[in-house]
Amino acid sequence: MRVKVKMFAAARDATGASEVVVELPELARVRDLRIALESEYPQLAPLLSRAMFAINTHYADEDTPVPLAGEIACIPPVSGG
Amino acid sequence: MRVKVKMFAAARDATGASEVVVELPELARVRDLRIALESEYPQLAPLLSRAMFAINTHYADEDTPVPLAGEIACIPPVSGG
Amino acid sequence: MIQLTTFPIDSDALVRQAQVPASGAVLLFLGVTRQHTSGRETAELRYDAYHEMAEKELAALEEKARQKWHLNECLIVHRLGKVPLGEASVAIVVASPHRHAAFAAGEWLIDTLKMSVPIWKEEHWADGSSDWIHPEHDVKHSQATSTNK
Amino acid sequence: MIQLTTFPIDSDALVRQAQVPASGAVLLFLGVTRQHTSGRETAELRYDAYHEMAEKELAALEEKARQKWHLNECLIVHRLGKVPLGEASVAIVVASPHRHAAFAAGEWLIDTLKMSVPIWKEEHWADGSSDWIHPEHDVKHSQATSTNK
Repeated sequence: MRVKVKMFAAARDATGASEVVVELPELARVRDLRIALESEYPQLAPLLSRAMFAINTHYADEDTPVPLAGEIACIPPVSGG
Repeated sequence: MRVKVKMFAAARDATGASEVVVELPELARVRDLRIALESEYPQLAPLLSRAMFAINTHYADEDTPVPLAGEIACIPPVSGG
Repeated sequence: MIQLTTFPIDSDALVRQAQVPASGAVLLFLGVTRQHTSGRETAELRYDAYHEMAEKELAALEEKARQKWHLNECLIVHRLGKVPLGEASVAIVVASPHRHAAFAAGEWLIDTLKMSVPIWKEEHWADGSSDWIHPEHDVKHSQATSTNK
Repeated sequence: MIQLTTFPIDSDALVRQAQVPASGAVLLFLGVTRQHTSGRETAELRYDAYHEMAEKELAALEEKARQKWHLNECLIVHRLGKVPLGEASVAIVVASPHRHAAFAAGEWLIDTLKMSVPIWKEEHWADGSSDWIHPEHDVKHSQATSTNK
């Protein structure tokens, strides 16, 4: 399956896009998404190791299934305030 | 010696004056002032037991000598803020 | 800067004075006349002070807070006389490079002000009666602590 | 009330909104663009956000603070886009009957906001370079804490 992943801040700068598309096996989980992104965008690796993912605007953990349809986002360490 | 003592808040209401005069022995200390005030103004007793005294705008302790000239004040428990 | 005033406190102006590029954090605390206290209704508060001494004590608090937390700004204003419902009796503004100093200094300043500065509050209740408030705490200063238990 | 805005934050209006007779204590915290950080000079900050999620996270913070400290008011405004030197990137206003709740809630809100709300700061340095700031902390939420060490 192909999923879209929103990119923010340094992750957007590193990929050059506010949204990227990655190919994932069916039933993929967040950990698989992380690996697929790293292999597609090696320049993301340092940030990815510290980033979280959100699915439909909720923080996901590594075991959360990646939905076929839904909003997926890569969340680098936040720095608001 | 006769000294003037400034009165504030409930102490002023109890004595009916913003300044009272009390007769003290020479070399009197704050503890003596407290006793003299209590005997002169029995209605002050409940408040006096919880009041502090200031001499020349500094908090005094019980052993501080009462100066012949100088600004003496009775400070009931404060409630600013 | 410390100030005693009988006029309404302009907290906007105090914040503006403290909000400068050296300060990453600005904190304003307002003590406001509350309508209900333990089930009783307040009509207004009146504050009395031993004016000269209160100014000295406030200045000492400012000095101590500036030293302890390396503040960029420290402003304390206390209103005297009548303070209607919803209006501020006290405003404290502190500014510092980092936020934890601002929170710590602000809370210490209001806590210590309430313990040591010779200012008194008279509650005027909605039922027409009034009471001077004299809380059950010792006036806080080093000599008193050791000798006046 | 929570808000994301690209306009300057009107902190005076926020304080006015919170200063009501039910609240004895009103606290305003402003995070301000600081000119100097660890010896480097900042020209301006720019803030980016995952807008929909940041709004949800901020609303959750407001809800949690209101419940935990029984606040009368809780206002959180974060500015996005360019924030010049000396201007506020974030304003938090809390009002409560007593002051300790206001201090505790205010500090918890800004600490937690900085850990969990998907907003990012880009430092634009006076020398013309720029950096996204990605602090060395885990994003704070319960699942992450248990599974993403």
